[in-house]
This record gives sequence, structure tokens and C-alpha cells, in this order.
Amino acid sequence: MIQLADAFLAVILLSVLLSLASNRLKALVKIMALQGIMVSLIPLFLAQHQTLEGGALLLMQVMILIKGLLIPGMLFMAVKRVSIRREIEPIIGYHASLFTGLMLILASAFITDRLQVAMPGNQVLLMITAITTLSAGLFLMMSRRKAITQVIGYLMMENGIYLIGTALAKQTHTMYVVEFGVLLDLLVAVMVMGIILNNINSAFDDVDTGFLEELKD
Amino acid sequence: MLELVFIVPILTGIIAAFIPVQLGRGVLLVSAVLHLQITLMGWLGKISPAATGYFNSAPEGMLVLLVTSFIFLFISIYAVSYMKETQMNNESVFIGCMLFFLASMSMVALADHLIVLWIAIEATTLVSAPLIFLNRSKAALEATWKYVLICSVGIALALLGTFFITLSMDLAGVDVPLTFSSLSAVAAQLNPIWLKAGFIFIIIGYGTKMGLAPMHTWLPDAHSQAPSPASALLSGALLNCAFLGVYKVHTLMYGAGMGDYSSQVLIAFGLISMVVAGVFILNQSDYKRMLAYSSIENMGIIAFGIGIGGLATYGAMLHLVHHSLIKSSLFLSAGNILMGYGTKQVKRVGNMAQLFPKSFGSLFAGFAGISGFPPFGIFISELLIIIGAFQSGQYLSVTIFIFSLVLIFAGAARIVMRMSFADTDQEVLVEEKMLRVLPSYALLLTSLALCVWLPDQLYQTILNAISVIGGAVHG
Amino acid sequence: MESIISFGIAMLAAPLFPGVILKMKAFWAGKKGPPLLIKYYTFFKLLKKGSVYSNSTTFVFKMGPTVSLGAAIMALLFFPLGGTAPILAFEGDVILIFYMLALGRFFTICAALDTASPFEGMGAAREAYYSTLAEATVFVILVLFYRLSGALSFAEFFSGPAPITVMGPAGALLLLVIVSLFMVLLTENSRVPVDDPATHLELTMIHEVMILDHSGPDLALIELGAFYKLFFYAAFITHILHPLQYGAPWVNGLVFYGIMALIYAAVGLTESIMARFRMNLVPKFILTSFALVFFATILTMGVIK
Amino acid sequence: MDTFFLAIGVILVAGILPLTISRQFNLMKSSCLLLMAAGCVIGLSEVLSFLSNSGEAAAANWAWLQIFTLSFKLDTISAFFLIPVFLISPLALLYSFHYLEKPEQSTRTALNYFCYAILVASMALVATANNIVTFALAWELMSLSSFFLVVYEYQAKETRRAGYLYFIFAQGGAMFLFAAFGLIYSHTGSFSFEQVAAIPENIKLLVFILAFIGFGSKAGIFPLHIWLPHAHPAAPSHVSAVMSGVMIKMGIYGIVRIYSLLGSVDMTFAVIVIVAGMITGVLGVVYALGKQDMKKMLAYSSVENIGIILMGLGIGMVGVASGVKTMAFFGFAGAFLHVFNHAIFKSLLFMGAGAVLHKTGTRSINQLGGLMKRMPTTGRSFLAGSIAISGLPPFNGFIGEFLIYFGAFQGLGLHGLPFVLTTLTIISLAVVGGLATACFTKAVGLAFLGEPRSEAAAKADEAGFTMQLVMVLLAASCLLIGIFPEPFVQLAFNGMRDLNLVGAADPGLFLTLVRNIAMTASLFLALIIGITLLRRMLYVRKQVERGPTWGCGFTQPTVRMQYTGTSYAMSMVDFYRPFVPAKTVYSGISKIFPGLTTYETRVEDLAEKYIHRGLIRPLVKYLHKLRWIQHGKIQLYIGYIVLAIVALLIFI
Repeated sequence: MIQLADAFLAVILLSVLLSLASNRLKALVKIMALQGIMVSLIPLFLAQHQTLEGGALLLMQVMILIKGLLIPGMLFMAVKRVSIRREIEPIIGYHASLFTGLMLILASAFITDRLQVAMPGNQVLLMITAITTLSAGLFLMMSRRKAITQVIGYLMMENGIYLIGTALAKQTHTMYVVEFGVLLDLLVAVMVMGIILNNINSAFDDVDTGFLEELKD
Repeated sequence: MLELVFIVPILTGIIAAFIPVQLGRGVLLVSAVLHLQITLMGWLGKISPAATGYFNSAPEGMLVLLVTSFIFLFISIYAVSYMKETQMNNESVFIGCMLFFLASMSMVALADHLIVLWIAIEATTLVSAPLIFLNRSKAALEATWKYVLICSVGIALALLGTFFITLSMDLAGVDVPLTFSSLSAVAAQLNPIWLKAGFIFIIIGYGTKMGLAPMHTWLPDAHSQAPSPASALLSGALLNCAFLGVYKVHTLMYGAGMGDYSSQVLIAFGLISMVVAGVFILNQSDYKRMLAYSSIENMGIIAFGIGIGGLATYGAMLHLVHHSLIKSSLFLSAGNILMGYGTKQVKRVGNMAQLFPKSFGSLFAGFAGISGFPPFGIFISELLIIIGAFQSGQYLSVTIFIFSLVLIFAGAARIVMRMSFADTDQEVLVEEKMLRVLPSYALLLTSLALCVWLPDQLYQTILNAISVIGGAVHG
Repeated sequence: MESIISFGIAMLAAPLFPGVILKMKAFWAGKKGPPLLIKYYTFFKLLKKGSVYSNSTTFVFKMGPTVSLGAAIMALLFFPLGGTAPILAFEGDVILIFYMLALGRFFTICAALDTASPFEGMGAAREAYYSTLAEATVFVILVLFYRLSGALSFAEFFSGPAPITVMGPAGALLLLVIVSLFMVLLTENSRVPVDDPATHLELTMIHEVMILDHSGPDLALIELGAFYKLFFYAAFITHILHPLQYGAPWVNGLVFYGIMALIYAAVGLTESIMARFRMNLVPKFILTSFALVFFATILTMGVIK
Repeated sequence: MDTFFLAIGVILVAGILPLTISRQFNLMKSSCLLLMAAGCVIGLSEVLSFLSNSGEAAAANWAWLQIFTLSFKLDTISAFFLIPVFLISPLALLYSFHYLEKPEQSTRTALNYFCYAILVASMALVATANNIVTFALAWELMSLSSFFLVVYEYQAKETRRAGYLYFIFAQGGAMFLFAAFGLIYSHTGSFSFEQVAAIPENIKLLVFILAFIGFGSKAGIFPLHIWLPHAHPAAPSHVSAVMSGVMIKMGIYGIVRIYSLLGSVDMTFAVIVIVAGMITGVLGVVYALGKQDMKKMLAYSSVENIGIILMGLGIGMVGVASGVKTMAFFGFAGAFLHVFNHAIFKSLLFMGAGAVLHKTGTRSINQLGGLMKRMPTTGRSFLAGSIAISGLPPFNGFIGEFLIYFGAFQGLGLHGLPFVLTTLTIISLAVVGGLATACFTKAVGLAFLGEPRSEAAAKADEAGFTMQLVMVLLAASCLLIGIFPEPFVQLAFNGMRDLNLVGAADPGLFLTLVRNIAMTASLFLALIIGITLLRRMLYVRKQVERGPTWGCGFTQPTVRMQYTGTSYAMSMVDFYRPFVPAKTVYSGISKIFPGLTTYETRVEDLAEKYIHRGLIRPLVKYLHKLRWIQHGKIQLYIGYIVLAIVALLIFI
């Protein structure tokens, strides 16, 4: 079981790296769908989550549905509608991004190593993956020009946070609220962002954030 | 059932979406009155939260709730007239979102559970986004985008911080409900490292929402682009709600014996916010942005005051109340000016003293108030904070604090004087309607009245709120 | 009674001494010069005349002579002339006296400006300028005298048990004072090298140009005031030079007027051997006097404990 | 104390009433005036009776906002500083009756009166405030209301600028005060003024410096004076009269109060005050000399007089510090009396300048002239005020200066630093006195005497009745105090009773001195009258003619050839060159037949120049560079958040 979990985590890490290197938006959305499903499944393989209750299972299914289908589907539609395929000239290039991704993994490993003492259980890889995903999401938001990519970055960040949450927290009474919170957040936030994206597209004929730099001092 | 304070606006908000706009305006007003009534009943102790695991009536929350409810009433009066005159085309969205906004903020004020608080704050972002986007202009779009994205990132980090706090519980083997009220009782047992980490992420997260520099970047855009009643609400109420989140975690830190650390962080953020606000208020060309930066400044002052501790905490809490009253009044005045002159540019507005006397009065009085002149309350709160800072021996901080106050005053005075007295070739487009002028005066008068006579209950509540972090008043 | 007589004599004798100056100058120029009593003659001649007033002037113009004369008389009232006790004296009178003289100057200047004449304005500006500097010198002298005598009154400076004099213990310092006071005398009374009362070019005058429009008895009063002022300063120097404590008042008086004559002669000598300074050198001249007394005052910090 | 609050109440009513009846213009003005006069008379009688009885200080306390007390105390120091407040305020208001005479601006006039009443009331409260919060409250109210009074004529750009500058200095100064108060509180743990003396010595010095800067920015101590020459000319003249005559004295009051509260006998305090006083006095008067704008000149002259007052206080402090009682006593008494005297003649002069401005429309001395004939009352009063402010006997200005001189001379017996300080003070006083004479001969001689230099000046006529009345009253009191100084000196004497450090000195010496001066002054007057009579006699049956001024051979003199203020003052200003930068604009002569050429010399304020050039401009420049952070790029905004986290995590 543990090995399977590690495999899943490896896939997630890979998806992170892929997303950093990808310049095609459709592919990016697909990667995100995959990542979402993987992330949702992780709790199944964790030691402290062995005894899954009915409620948790249900929640997990909803999660897979939203993270794997609903949101990617929406993003996919958005990509189609704005009829752009590529991210143009990211602020930080793809190779550099990839390199940064690797660095992030290293950094995450370092941080995890430092945190070892204070952590429950022994999920080193999970922690590394989580921090990497989180920071890569932030990185994506900071380094890309298209608004849609930034939403994807946000999603990735949320995935990371969810992973950290599952990694760190015990399956206690609080957990449902946590997962519910994440879901609610994702759903509504991304929907709102989707609406805005749509508006940005119709207002500027593009979703390039270069158009969104008018308000300044 | 104090939960009614957010249930009622949700219901009326839904209703407003389905009925004709004329009725919707009535619904807005009725809900505002109803909300204030429920709040007051809560204050009088007639009703208290039912879902005690999730909500409670903590003093600081009740304070924020009262302020929110109070200014909402006046803002809604203003909004009714505003809607009529601006011929807003999506009025039902506006009314609905205003009510939802009120609901989410009330929920923040009552929230006791960490996650509920987080959800409520996230909800404020989402329901206020349409308010900012109401004008549907490109600039509004940009502001909304920045608002939603930056705040979402911030709040996601706050969620992470919340996780860390639960982790600190788990590691310490403490098994209590995840509520502030129960946590603060056992704060000393929590794992300090993870509590600290939690605090960092939460202050960054909620601090983003509160407008602390350097996470404030969305604020001037959003506050200047939103229609004025919404800006008033954003500045006067929402920032307080975010502050509530920061404050509650600070109390935990204090309880855990790490108050020094969190105080230092709050002081640092406070001062950075003030300096940044000062930088941008100097030579600001857009008066709504000026007000927005002034909100950043005042949030900085509050954070600073809380961080200083002692007498300054009382000052900070008073500052919160008075800032809400005065700043929302100022935003309402700004709305009138925008309608009258049709521009947000400072250099095109002028001679208000003659052309726009009523708004001039409220603008200038508000400016005097926000700059700390008596008879408005900020005079007292700033004095207390300065005195408190000296008492705690933070000489360097208080120097920066005073320096930025003067800097901001210099910048704001220039703008306000230019608008009030300088010549203009601009014609006044809209007359000053009583209904739009009175609310800003009423809010100012309230600040003034609270400076003459502070109800004992309010005083006691503030004392209860600050006693948790060792704040007290002597003499 | 003694005081009043002494004062009366001074009042009458004051116009005599400027004649000494003229004689001295004539002597050095190898001329015969005007008679010694020339100033009396001109004074009475002026009194007999009428006056022409400028259309521009107001009552201030007429107050100029009155107040300046009054101030000069006040100064003499407080001065222990020839070793006799002054008619009036109290602690602090020196300050009052010098401010009285300033009041006289105030009105002289205003009277000059009242004529709307550019030349008189010029003179007024110079008068105002130089007197601000001279005033500083005078007050440093007072500081020094206070250090020496612990008093603030002419009477106590010169007629007490330990009068201030070059013969006294701090004589060396007082030499500096005498020099500087002499310079102040030249400045305040518009003598060469600061000012030349005998020149023909209005542009280069100070005091004379200010009173161009005064005529008749008004001019006479101004002249009288000027004699008294000069007399006052000369008497000041005289007392420092020599303590008049011979017991018998008439001996005192004789010595006093003898030394006075010498001082006037010195003024005449100065006027004979020096030319008038360029205007921009005058401030330096006055500052020199200031520096001298200031130096003396600093020295007292060491000398007198 | 009740009577005092009654007075404040009446004054406030006087302010509020005009707002309600602003339509009836004259009714509004006269009712406000009557009420103000009533309030002030009540207040004045209370204060004077308090001063003349040797009663205990009266106090009143109210609880305010749960944690504060509004605490007031009327001791002799407050009482003394209240005299100018209650004396000048109604007079200036009376003056404004004919000064503000545009019925179409009735609302604005009403607002002006409202702010005026608030200002008067808040000044009275400042002088009686007895704890930190009360003081700060009254102080800020005073700043705010006076700001509104300054921007009364806001249409003029200059006025707006002046108001802005004043506002900044008022608030900045208040912040220093708050800091001083904070420091006090941090050591006493109480808002009250009572325990201030208990704080440690080194902290006392810091408190004093902070408070000195705070109060100094209100009083106009160099280089914190730069708002003064802008704000006073900009304000309507009755307001400048009160601001210059009374309000800036509240800064002096603050310094005296904090000194008395601290109760420290450290020489350092004295050094600070005296050095500030000397610089302020000398530079103030030199700038006054260099300014051709009449009200600006008066404003700088206020700076100068603040310098004189500070020198007096400083002499007093040296006396206290070195234990020379007479010196302390005379220093403080002189400063106190000068506060009172300056209130009288400075408001008189501002009113005179206001009357001139009102009738000619110009404040520039170079445009005036010959007004003594056209505005005889104003001219004569202004002359009296000028003599008084130059500190010349037999007017009141001399009395205060004399006491300061006398105090300073007492200190000459000391050794070391005190000796140097007192010597320098005496020299400064002498220089200031001389220059003040030069400055005010310029004002009188060029604006009121000679021939008019412009059309407007030639057409001027006498000011309105109330304006004349007030000026004559004030001018008469200048002379009166000069000739009968005893009761007024007694007043200053009583005012110092609660200045605990001084203690009771020998009143005998004091009174003899004052009587001597009074006697001399009367004698002098008699002498002048005598000479005048003599002069009359000499002119009996003499031929007296009128004719043109002797032009020294110039056949066609014009009025433009008269000496101007600039030419009069320039050589003197030149003497102080490095401290008084003068800027000359000269177009030069380039052609054989020169066309229109201009030559203009302006005196710049050193403090203004360098504060602007050395502080404000670089500060704004560097802060402006920081504006980059709000560049609109959302990617970097998120970066800031990340940066903040990283920074905090590093410091964990």
C-alpha cells in the first residue's frame, strides 16, 4: 500500500514538473485534472487514514468529481472559448521554470528534513510533494502572463495545501470541516475566477494580464 | 439564535434577487434595520449564538459586529439614493451582494471555530467581488481580478496556517474543539513551533485581506473601483473582519507565551503599512485611492497598537471603531464628489467649499477626524497608542509611527485642501441630495458623540476584548 | 544743588566745544578758523529765522528735533558731570539712557523719511544701520562695566568709592574701552572718518543729509541736541580717563572741562589727519570697536574673579 | 473656576449664535461681538481677581470617556497668560466689525466668527488644562480652529499654501507634544501633570526638548517659524492680530508650563532656551527688515519678539540653575511682561496693517507712502505701536525688555557658561533692539510718511470707526503701560507666583526700579512737552512757509525716487548675508539705448530654503522612488506575499 502511495506522489511531482514545462494550455488543464484526481486519492493510502468512514469516502468521491472533472472541464471550456493554445512568452522561460521546479523539490526536501522532528507519522515524500506543489503553484502564478494559467497555479497551490493538510492532520473530528472548506473554496473561488476570466476575455479579447496593469501609482 | 445576524441577510439577499428593484431597495433598508436590531439584542444579552461549537459572542467579535451593522445601516440609506441617481443597471445583483456581504461579515464577527472563521472570510471575498465589478469597466475588471486572486492566495495561506494550528494541537496531544474559545484555554500547551508557523501563515493570509503592507497591493485598486457604498463597506467593515482573524490568533500566541513574537510581527507590519501608505498618499492623484491608502494606514495603526500592548490596545480598539465610522463617511462623501464632478482626479476637483458645500463639510470634517483632530475619536486613539508605545519603550517604532503620521497628514491635507479650496473649471453635474449627504454626517456625528460619551457597555466590551492580551487602562 | 549747577553749566557749555574741534582743524590746516563761539552765533541766528516746511511732511517731521533734543538732555540728566552726583540716578539707568537716545534716533530717522527726499532716505538708512552696530558695542561696554563695578548706573560707575578708571586695577582693559568708545563717539555723532559734516556732496553724508529740510529754530534744536549728545559721549570718555575725586567741586569741574577740551581736540585731530571712509568700510570700523570691548570683556573672565 | 467656565460658555455661545442668524448680517456681527465681550469681561474679571488675591489655585475635574479626566486648573501662570486672551480677543472682534463688511459673505463671516470663538475658548482651555489629555485636546482644537481662520480667504493661492504650511506645522508640532506626553506618561503612569517632577533627570531633558520643539513650532522659534510669515499675512487682519498677539504665546505658555512642571534646575534647559531665543530674535528681526510685505514683516517681528521672550525665560532659567534669585526673577518677569505687551502692540500693528490693506489693497511697503495724512488715526496708532515694539521708552515695550536686561546683568557676576550666555544675551538684545528700530522706522517712515508711491495709496482714506476705535485704545494702552507700569509689572509679578522654582524675590527692588522708570518716563514726556512749548514760542511771529522738499539740485524729483523699503534695508540685511540669503534679479543693460530694465532684491528665509531643499525635496524624491512597488503587475504582487512569508519564516 505504502509503495502505491509513493507512486501516486511521484506522479503528482511529475505533474508539477510537467505543468511547469508545458506551454500548451489544453495539456496544462489535462495535467491538472490528473493531479487533482491523484491528490484526492492520496488519503486512501495514508496510515492514519486507514479506517475510512462512509462520510469521508463520500467526500472523497465528491472531491474527485470536482477536482478531476468539474474544474478542469470548466477550464477546458474557458481555454476553448478564448481560443488560445499557448502561453506566450512567460516571464520566466520554460527551461528555467523546469529548473526552478527541481530546485523547489530540493528546497522542499530540505525543509521537510528540517521539520522532521516536529512531524507526526513518517511521510517524508508526501511532505516534499506537498510543499513542492504549493510552491510550484505560487511560482506558476508569479511567472506566467495568462490569467488562465494563474488560475491553474492557484489550483495547484490549493492541491498542495490539501496535501499538507492530509499529511499533517490526524483523522479527527475536525477533518471533515477542513475538506469541506477546501472544496468550497476551490469551487466558488474558481467559479468566480472563471466568470472574471470570461469577462476579461470579452473586454480585452485576450486573457493576458499585460492588459491588467493599468491600475497603479 | 444570534446566528440570525447572518441568516437574515442571506434570506433577504436571496429574496431581493427575485423581486423588482424598487422593492429590493426597501428590502435592503429593512434588512439593515433588522440586522442592527438583532445585533443590539445580542449586545443586550437577549440572544446568544445557538451553535456554540462554531459561533460565540466574543467581545471583539461583538464590537466588530456592532460597527459593521451600524455603518451598514447608513450605507444602505445612502445606497438607496445612490442607486436611484446613478441608474445602476444591475441593481438586484448589487442589493443581493450587499446583503450577502453583510451576512458573511457578520459570520466572521461571530465565528469561533477556526475553519468557520476561515470560510466566512473567504466568503466575504467572493461575495464582494461582484460589488467591485459592478461598473463593468475595464478598470473595475482589473481591480476585481487582482482582488480575487491575491485575496484567494492569501486566504489559502491562512488555511494552511489553520492546519498548522490543528497540527500544534495534535502534536501536543491536546484534544479540544478547534475553536478559539477552547484553544485559548489550553494555548500554553500547544506545540510552540507549529503554533508560530500557524500564526505566520494566518497573519500573512488574513493580513492580505486586512490590507497590511506588503500584501496590501489589491486594496487601493479594489477600493477605488468599487461603487462608493461598496467601498465604504469594504473599508469600514471588511478590513475590521480580517483584523479580527489576525487578532484572534494573536490572542492564542499571547496565551501560549509567544506574545512578544507576534507583537513584534504586528508592529513591523503596522509600521510598514503606514510608511507605504504615506509614500502613496503623498502626491496621490486619485482621491478614492488616497482614501484607500489611508485605510491601509489605519489598519497599520491598529496592528501597531495591538502589537504595542497595554494602553495602546485600548487605543487600537477605539481606533477600529472610529476609523470605521469616519472612513465609511469619507467614502460616502467621495461618492458624492464623484457624482458631482464626474472624476476621481484630484486636480480636476476644486472649490468644493463653494460649489459643493455639504460634501465639503463632510469631507473636511472626515479628513480632520481621520488625521486625529478632536472632536473626533481618532485623536484619542492615536494619543493613546503613542503614549502606549512610549510606555513599552518602543522608541524607534514610535518615531517611525509619528513620522508616517505626519507624512500622511501632509499628503492628505494637500489633496483635501486642493479639492476644497482650489479653483476648478469643472462643472458640478449632480446636486447634493440630502439623502446622500446625511449618512456621512451621521457617521461623523457618531464618532463625535462617542468622543463625548462612550457607553459603558462599549467600554466594558473593549476592555474584555483586550484583557486577553494583557491590554488594560490605568489612570 | 551742586548737581543742578553742574548740569546747568554743561547745558550752557556744550556748544562751546564743537568750536574747539573747528579750531583744531583750522590749526592743522594752517588756517585761522572760525571763532571759538561760532556755534553760539549760528544757534542764535537760526533761532531768529522762520522755517520752510516741505509739502510732504507731517507732524512727525516737527517731532524729530524735539524728541532728539529731549533724549539728549535726558542723557545728561543722568550723568555725573564733573564728578558731581547726577540729578537723577537709579540702578539700571544706563539701559534707559541708551534706549532714550535710540528713541531720539527713531524720530530723527522718521522725520528724514517724512520729507520723501531720496537723499534723506539714504541718510536715514545709513544712520539706522550704523547705530545698530554701535549699540552692540555700547552694551558690551556696559557688560564690562557691570563686571567691574557691579552696578548699572552712571552715578555708581564714576562717582562711587571705586570709580571705573584707567588708573584703577583694570586699567589695561579700560584702555581698550576708551579706544572703542571714542570710535563709538565718532560714529554716533557723525564725525570723520564715519561721516563728514562739512562735505558738499549729499550722497556721502549721513547725519547732515537727514536734516536737510529742517530750517530755522527746528534746525537750532537739532544742533543743540547734537551738541549735547557729543558732550555726553565725551564726558563718558573723560570719566574713564580720569577719576574726578578731588573733593572740591570746582577743581573737579576744571579738570573735567580740561579733559573734555582735550577729547574734542582729539576729535578735531582725527578729522584733520583722516579722510572719510568709504561707506562699506564703516561697518568694519564699528565692528573693530565692538571687537575691542568684547575682547576686554572676555579678558575679565580671567582677570576678575 | 465656575466663573471661568461661564466665560467659556458665553464665548462658545457667541460663536454658535452667528451660525443661526447669519442672514441678518449686522445683527449677527453685533450680537457675536456683545456676547464675546461679555464672556471675555467675565473671564478677565475672574482672572484678574484671582491674580490680585493670593488664593490657592482653583481646579475642576470631570470624568471623561471612562478612563480620562478633563482636568482644569487655574493657577497664576495660566491666569497671567489668560489676560491677553480675554483682552485682545474681543478687541480684535470689534475691529472685524468694519473689517468684514461684505454682507454677501454672511455665511462665511458667521463661520469665521464660529471658528474665532472656538479659538478663543480653546486658548483659554489650553492655558488651564491640567493633564495630558485635556491639554492635547485643547491644543488640537486651537490648531484646527485657527487653521480655518487662516484659510478664510481661500480663493488666493497664497492663502491656501499658507494654510497648508500652517496645518503641517501645527500637526507636526502636536506630534512632538504627544511624544513628550508619552514619555511623561511612561514614567509617571498617569495622565496627570502633578507627578511630572518625579521622572528621572535625563528623561526630563528629553521631555523638555520634545516639548520645546512642539511648542516652538507654534510659537515660531527659528527654524520652526516658517509657517508664521505665510499664515499671518494670509489670515484676515483681526485673525492675524489674535494669532500673532495671543495664539503664538500659547507656545510660550507651554514652554513655561513644562519647565515649571519638570521642576528641574538643570543648566541645559537654560542653554537650549537662550540659544534658541538669540537665534530666533536676531534672525527674526533681520528677516523682518528684509521683507517688504507689511504683514510678513510683522510676522517676522513676532518671531523676533518670541526670541526676546525666550531670552527672558532663558535668563530666568540661568538664574534658577545658578541660584541667582534676582536674575531668575527679573528674567521671568521680563518675559511675562513682554508676552503681555507684545500681545497689545503686535495686535495693534496687525490691525494697522490690516486697515492699510483694507483701504489700499496692498501690503507692500514699496507701494505705500504718505498715509499719515490720509489715515491719520491709523497712522498715529501705528507710530505708537512701532515705538512700543522697538522697545523704546516711554512705551510699554521698553519695560519688558528692561527687566530682561536687568535680569541678564545680574548674571554677569557668574563664571563660565552662564556668564557667556548672559553676555551673549545682552548683545543679542542690543542688536535686536537696534534692528527693530531700523525695521519699524522703515515701516512707519516708508508706509505712512513721505509721498504715496502708488495710486491706491494716494486714494486711501481713513478706516472704519470700530477699527479706529480699537487701534486708538491699544495705542493708548501702549503709552499708558509705559508711563504707569507698576500695576502691570505687579501683574506679571503675581503671574509668576506659581512658578515654583523662582520663589519670592525682593519685591522692593523691583518696585523701586519700576517706579524709577515710570518717573523717568513721565519726566521725559514732560520734557518733550516743554520743548514743544518752547518750540511754539520760538515760532511765534515767525514766517512759516510751505514748499516742495529740497531736491539737492534735482529739478524734477518724482515720488518713485524715494527710498524704498528694499533700498532702506538692504545694506543692513547684507551685513547678515550668510544667514540671510538675498536673491537679486537684475535684467542688466545690453543695448546702447536701454529699454525696460528690472532690478529686484528678495530676501529668502534660510530655514525655509534649507528645510525645503535639504529635507522636504530629497525626502519626497526618495519616497517617490518607492512608489514603484505599486506597479500593477499581479505576478509581483503575489511575489510580495511569498517574500513576506519567507522573511517571517527566516525569523521564526
